[in-house]
Amino acid sequence: MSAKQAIDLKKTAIDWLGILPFLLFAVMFLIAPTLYLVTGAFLNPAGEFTFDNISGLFTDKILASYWISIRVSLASSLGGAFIGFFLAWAVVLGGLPSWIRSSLLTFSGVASNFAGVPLAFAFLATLGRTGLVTLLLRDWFGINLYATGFNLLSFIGLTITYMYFQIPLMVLIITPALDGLKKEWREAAEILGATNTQYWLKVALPILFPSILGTTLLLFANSFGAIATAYSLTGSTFNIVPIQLYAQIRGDVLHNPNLGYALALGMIVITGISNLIYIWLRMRAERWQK
Amino acid sequence: MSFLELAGIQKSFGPVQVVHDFDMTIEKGEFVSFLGPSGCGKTTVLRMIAGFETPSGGTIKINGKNQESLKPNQRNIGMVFQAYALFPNMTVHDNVAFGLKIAGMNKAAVDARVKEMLGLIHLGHLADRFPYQMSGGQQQRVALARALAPKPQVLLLDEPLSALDAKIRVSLREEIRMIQQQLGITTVFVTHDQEEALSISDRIVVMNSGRADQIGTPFDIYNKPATRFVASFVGTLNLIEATVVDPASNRISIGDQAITLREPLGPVKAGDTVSLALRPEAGSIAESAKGDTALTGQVVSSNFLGSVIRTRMKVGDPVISFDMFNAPGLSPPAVGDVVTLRFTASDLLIIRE
Amino acid sequence: MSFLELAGIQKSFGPVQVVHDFDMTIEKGEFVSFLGPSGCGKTTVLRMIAGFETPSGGTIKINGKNQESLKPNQRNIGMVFQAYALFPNMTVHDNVAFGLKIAGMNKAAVDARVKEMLGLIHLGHLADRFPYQMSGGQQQRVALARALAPKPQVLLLDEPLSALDAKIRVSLREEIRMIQQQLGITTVFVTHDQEEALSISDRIVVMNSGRADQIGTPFDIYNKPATRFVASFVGTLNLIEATVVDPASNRISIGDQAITLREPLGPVKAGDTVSLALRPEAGSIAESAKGDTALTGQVVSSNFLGSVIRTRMKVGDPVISFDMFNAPGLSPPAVGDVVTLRFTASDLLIIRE
Amino acid sequence: AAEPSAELIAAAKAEGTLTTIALPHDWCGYGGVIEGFKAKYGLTVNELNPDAGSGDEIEAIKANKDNKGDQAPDVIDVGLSFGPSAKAEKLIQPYKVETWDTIPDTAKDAEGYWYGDYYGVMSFEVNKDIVKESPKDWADLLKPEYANMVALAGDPRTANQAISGVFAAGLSAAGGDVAKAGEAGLTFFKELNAKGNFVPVIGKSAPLAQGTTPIILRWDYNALADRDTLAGNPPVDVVVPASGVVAGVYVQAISAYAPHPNAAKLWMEYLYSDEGQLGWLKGYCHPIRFNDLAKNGKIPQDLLDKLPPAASYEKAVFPTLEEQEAYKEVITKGWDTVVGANVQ
Amino acid sequence: MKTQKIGAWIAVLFGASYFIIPLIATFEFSLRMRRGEYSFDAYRSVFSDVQFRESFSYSIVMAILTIVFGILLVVPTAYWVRLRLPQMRPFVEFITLMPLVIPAIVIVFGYLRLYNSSSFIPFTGSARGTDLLLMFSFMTLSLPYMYRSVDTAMRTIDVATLTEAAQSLGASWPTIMFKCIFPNVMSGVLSGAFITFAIVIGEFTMPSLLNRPAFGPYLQLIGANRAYEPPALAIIAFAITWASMALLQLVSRFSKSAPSKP
Ligand SMILES: Nc1ncnc2c1ncn2[C@@H]1O[C@H](COP(=O)(O)OP(=O)(O)OP(=O)(O)O)[C@@H](O)[C@H]1O
Ligand SMILES: Nc1ncnc2c1ncn2[C@@H]1O[C@H](COP(=O)(O)OP(=O)(O)OP(=O)(O)O)[C@@H](O)[C@H]1O
Ligand SMILES: NCCCCNCCCN
Ligand SMILES: [Mg+2]
Ligand SMILES: [Mg+2]
Repeated sequence: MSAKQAIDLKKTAIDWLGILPFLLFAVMFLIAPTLYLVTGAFLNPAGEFTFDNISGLFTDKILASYWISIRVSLASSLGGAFIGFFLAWAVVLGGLPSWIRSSLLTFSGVASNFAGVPLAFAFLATLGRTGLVTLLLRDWFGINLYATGFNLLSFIGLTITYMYFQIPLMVLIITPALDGLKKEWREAAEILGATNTQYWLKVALPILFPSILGTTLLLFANSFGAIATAYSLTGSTFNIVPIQLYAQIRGDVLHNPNLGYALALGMIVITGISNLIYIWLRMRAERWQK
Repeated sequence: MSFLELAGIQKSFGPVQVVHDFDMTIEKGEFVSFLGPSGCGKTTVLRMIAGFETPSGGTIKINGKNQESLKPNQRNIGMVFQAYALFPNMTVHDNVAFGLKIAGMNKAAVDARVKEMLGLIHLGHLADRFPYQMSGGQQQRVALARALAPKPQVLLLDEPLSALDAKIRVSLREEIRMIQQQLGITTVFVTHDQEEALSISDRIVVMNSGRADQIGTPFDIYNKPATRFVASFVGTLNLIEATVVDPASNRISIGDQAITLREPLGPVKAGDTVSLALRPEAGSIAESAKGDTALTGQVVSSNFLGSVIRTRMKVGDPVISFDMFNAPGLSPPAVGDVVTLRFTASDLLIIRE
Repeated sequence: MSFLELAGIQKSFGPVQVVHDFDMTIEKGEFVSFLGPSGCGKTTVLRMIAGFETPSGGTIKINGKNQESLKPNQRNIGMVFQAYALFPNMTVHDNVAFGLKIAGMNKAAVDARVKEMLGLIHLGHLADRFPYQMSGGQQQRVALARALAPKPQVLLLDEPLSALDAKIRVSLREEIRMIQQQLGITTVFVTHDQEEALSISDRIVVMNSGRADQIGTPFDIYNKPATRFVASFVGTLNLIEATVVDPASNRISIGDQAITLREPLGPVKAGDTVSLALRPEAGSIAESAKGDTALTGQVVSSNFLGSVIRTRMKVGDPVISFDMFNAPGLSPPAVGDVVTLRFTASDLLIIRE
Repeated sequence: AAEPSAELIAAAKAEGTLTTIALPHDWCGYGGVIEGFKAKYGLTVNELNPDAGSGDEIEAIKANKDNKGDQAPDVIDVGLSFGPSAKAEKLIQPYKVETWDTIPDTAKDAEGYWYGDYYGVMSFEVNKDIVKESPKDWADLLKPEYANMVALAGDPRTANQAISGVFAAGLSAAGGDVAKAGEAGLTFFKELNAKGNFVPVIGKSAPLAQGTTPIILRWDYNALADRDTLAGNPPVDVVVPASGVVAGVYVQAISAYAPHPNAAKLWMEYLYSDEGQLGWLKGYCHPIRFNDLAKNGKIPQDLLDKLPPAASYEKAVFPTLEEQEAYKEVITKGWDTVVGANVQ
Repeated sequence: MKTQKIGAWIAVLFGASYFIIPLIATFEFSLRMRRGEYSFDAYRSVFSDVQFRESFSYSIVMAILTIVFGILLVVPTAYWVRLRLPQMRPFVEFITLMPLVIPAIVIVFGYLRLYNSSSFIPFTGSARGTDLLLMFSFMTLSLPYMYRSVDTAMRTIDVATLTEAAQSLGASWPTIMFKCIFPNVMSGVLSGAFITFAIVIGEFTMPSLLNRPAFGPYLQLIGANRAYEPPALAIIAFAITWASMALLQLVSRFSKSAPSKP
């Protein structure tokens, strides 16, 4: 090995040394602890190897709960992404006073992690059957919200509630991307005859697509793993995976932690797949980037 | 009636007025440059023509039609930006096709026109590249093709060359001028590079703090600057303070050397100071000072610029630069040499203000 | 022993070799420019000197000391980048003080030196500004002061002017040269602007595809280009294909007009083609073609560039450009005119390759 | 009753700390019980997650097998069925308290691995501001006047308390036939849900007061404690239904990996002493030695007066472990198709 | 232009009502502790609870520590990945996504098995050690947000050139990191810090299973057993978190090191 090669090698080693702390951290506090889960998914309560837990996932009930989870996560991530995008658009490009932007951003920091019991209660107190808005609608406008088929304790209700933290998360993450849209792109499109809509459809949205996609994935994972809110809100009825999982790990009744681990493994796999889809979509969408 | 008319244009941003009473008419097919230092309002005027800014006063007419109520996307104007502003998500082809598709042209016609445009800028072979895969000069040519594709009435270019390398700047500006003449398109070109403006324009507007100081052909702007600002901004200039010796005979002295001017000095008396301008390229070195239009001085520095050698000599207090063409056989004046610069009396302009 | 020695420098990125066998020595206090087109390896060589890239072969010595084992922060080299690279979070003062504080200088000494440096670049009054509050030219001057403050052994500048406006570019390059001479600091300057390189360098290295095509003074580079590449890259050049008429008497013909060259033609025979180079500024227009070193042709275009008027005339097939100084009284040749260009026979260089 | 041995006390004091888990202070008077234990023996009590469920308690033992830190529980208090399963998994260790003999045989592991600690009956906790006429029996809950009102205290797929609620409703509907009660419970809730009376929110204090869940099916001791806490805002009625009275038994055990085994044993001694038993009773729980204490006249009259009428308890059904397994199976498997399925 | 502004206002007003009305409803209920009239009794009750004060200050201290160490971990990593290992970005991004989907309870059980009192690294052997472990767990939970916001901020500066400029002036790695990179990604660091702060204040599972007296478990406990205090607590936590962020932003605005760009 020549001296030059040695220098190159040393350089490579130093390159890797730079993210060693991170890798070490990830292994110690994220990956290694999770390995228990992965192995646990293949063990029975007596500690023997088995595929029972994995095959246990493929029962109607559990498949149904994955399906509901995916739907809720999709709905709340798409809804959150959509509305969050509009809000971010409003404060970045809408020509509003700058204090609105900074208030919204700090607010989003708090609200993006407002979850669990307090959030569930807030929505019960707002849109529940005796909630503030429900009663106001009834007393002031004579509208019986629940007669319209609305129910907070339902798919739509849960989605609305989840969006309370999904929207702010979208706002926080997509704002910098919107900041990155160049004024010249809009003007170039406009002077070429494009209307506002054409500009957004043909230029701005395609450019933002990778960021929007990435954030939506984050939102998806965010609600896919969320439990506390759903549990507090519709604990006894809503069959999402994290609730199933907690039931197996924590429940007074069901209690089969190994099946719980298999459920968690399934969640990681689904997130992994959605990540792969994301990477694939992003590669397609980013052909025009370095 | 001119093709593009700007009459009494005003523009204020909040309390600050950045364009004052700007009048100008541009004929069909003319190439006009706005030349001026940074912040003088060039971009602002251009953007008002494009419709991105609303004038605070005055009217803009294209082909006789008042543009006031028209949005940018209704004006049929082509525009090229300093930072190219190509759509990064589209190939070269799609960028050029953008305006055509918007106009509802059918696919075959679009493809034909794009091909024609890319031929015009010699980039037919790169139609499938994305902007990031091309050099700045190439990107700017695509931006030009994109602006020209929908056959706009007017082409606006806002410092299209200033992000480019020296060599590419020169070749691209020639290309732009050629294409403009070929298509006969009315063009407004913004720059702060005087050589650029001089070399490609039919007429130049020299702007200073939101006002048009002078409007004229490159030759007039260079040789008959209307104001001190124009004189000093356009080209390199010796500004020399001279002392009036005899107003009647137009005689002045520069560092004790007396010279008789062609132009009358105006209402001055002996001993007054007048400002004179002399272009470095105006004179040439002579063996001796024959006649009165010559100055003798000592060489302070001599700078090889390639085709030109710029020498600075001290004539009393004033330091005067002059240029001579480089020639392989020629040895440039050395520092300390005493040389005589001869020129025509009419080369010395009196700057009045 | 030279101050900065590059011997047999090689650099490959993966399989691609971008610098080949680069040799050069730079004396203490010398100002050397690397001139060449984009991608030719100028930055790469500079970065190897600075220690940001490791050469794949060859040695770099500064003041006799091999730099191989030294990291960038141990080399005591000053560097100025194209994009200024000021620390956005620090004021002008703090930017300039950065290297001094790192060197462990005490506060009083730091302040004194920063003051001195800001004086040098005439920005003493802006010490408390942040970079974003200043123009590009000002920022680049701060970057220069920052690089110079720790008294580096060598100053490296990578296209420090290319992001700036035409006018500022010229004034700042003169300032850089003045400061460099004042401090006597050994300097390597990268540019692709030939006028820039010619005007401020002691010596120029013209690079082409990772190789040094020619190393020499600006005068030599311009007037005695070693290769066709150097000749065409540096300055504007007419490249003319001529037909050998009589090798013995060095007689050739350009578009049917015969000319006798000074230089021997070498091993050619009548009817062969030779390439000749002629600078546009070499000739001048004459009333008639006296003697044999003149060419007559028809004017194709005439372009006013300010101080210079560039005319292109057709001499048979070849088109030849020539420059004349502008003068207010002078009317440039009109298209269609027939003119005669006279020059010295030695102005015509034979390009051999 | 007999006192713990001096050696045990000394050994426990040497350990200094007892780690408990899942003991909410207003659950069965645990707040007072813990205070009493601390006062009597001077040990520190380290309370882990008071809000945990039985499964959490078991998992906490497993997760902390090698951990002697503050995270490892010494003792657990879990639903009846967890006793035998924890024993099978070797997560608990045997110990017989001094009062062992006075604990009914039906409520203890013969080897002393676990033994029942207290019980209560399933009741209706009613917000009187919203519900003018309290329901008296399970069948009443189906009346239209209780639309959007009835909630369980947990998820019947996971929470013992909630599953007992379903079972109790079924027991009433099945006329007391334990074997059919599971199915009947599901049917009952299907109807409750179809009528729009069922609110699928976990019932607890805040939604009760706020009005989302004005009727909660809970252990009577929880309902009573909550009534006291709310102190009339809103007024709360606790009703033991006329039929389908189901008792739920929790069991106490010592972790096999207890970092403080002696403190744990001392804790057991305290709980099963007269003082400890009365502590639970103060929290409206019937301690497992209730009959023994009553027989010996050890229960102060004012405590007895606060309890729901003894008559309600006479009808109480104590499902056996086997019965529990059976109805749990039916209810947990069937719940989604009965109620969960239409909430989507 | 005009319609756009109207649209923006509509979006913001809609967003504001969606976000604020549930808080108002919560607030309204928290005022009903005294029968028949509105009062701040619930707040009085909360503030007079020692456990509230203790758990809240514990969580605030933990939040600050988590932010500091999180920054120390994430900023250099994001920097290095951009500078030297761009090909590693998808990998690092995936890792930072994991905490969103791996249930906290799974992670914390893993901790208890790996770092228990009889393991090689007995974090749980002492209270301080457990605090440390808890802090690492918070860092894990905030990783997805912290990494993204810092990485986004880094995109806006020319990391490579600034680094080389500093190096040529003799700067060592720590100097480059702390003097030249950090101050220039402050905006991203701040928004990451905000989210981290909110996460730490609200997190229940980790501190509960590691048995540390944090605010999350306290909130959960009160929520289970009280009617009026939980909404009061929610409002208080929301307000304090928001106020802390505003404070943080104010502090950073007035510190000379991070000028706001025009
Ligand atoms: N939107 C705006 N709001 C406020 N002031 C503005 C705005 N746009 C431009 N200005 C100011 O108007 C003046 C003219 O700006 P303009 O961009 O037209 O100058 P310019 O001649 O194009 O300069 P440059 O050569 O730097 O591009 C400047 O002082 C600028 O600061
Ligand atoms: N890190 C790298 N990896 C691979 N190739 C590189 C790298 N850096 C430079 N190159 C290649 O090496 C060649 C020389 O690059 P260099 O930057 O030295 O050119 P340059 O002369 O400075 O050009 P310019 O005038 O555009 O700055 C180019 O072809 C470039 O693409
Ligand atoms: N140890 C008491 C029984 C465990 C059940 N706790 C339920 C808490 C309510 N979430
Ligand atoms: Mg401009
Ligand atoms: Mg370069």
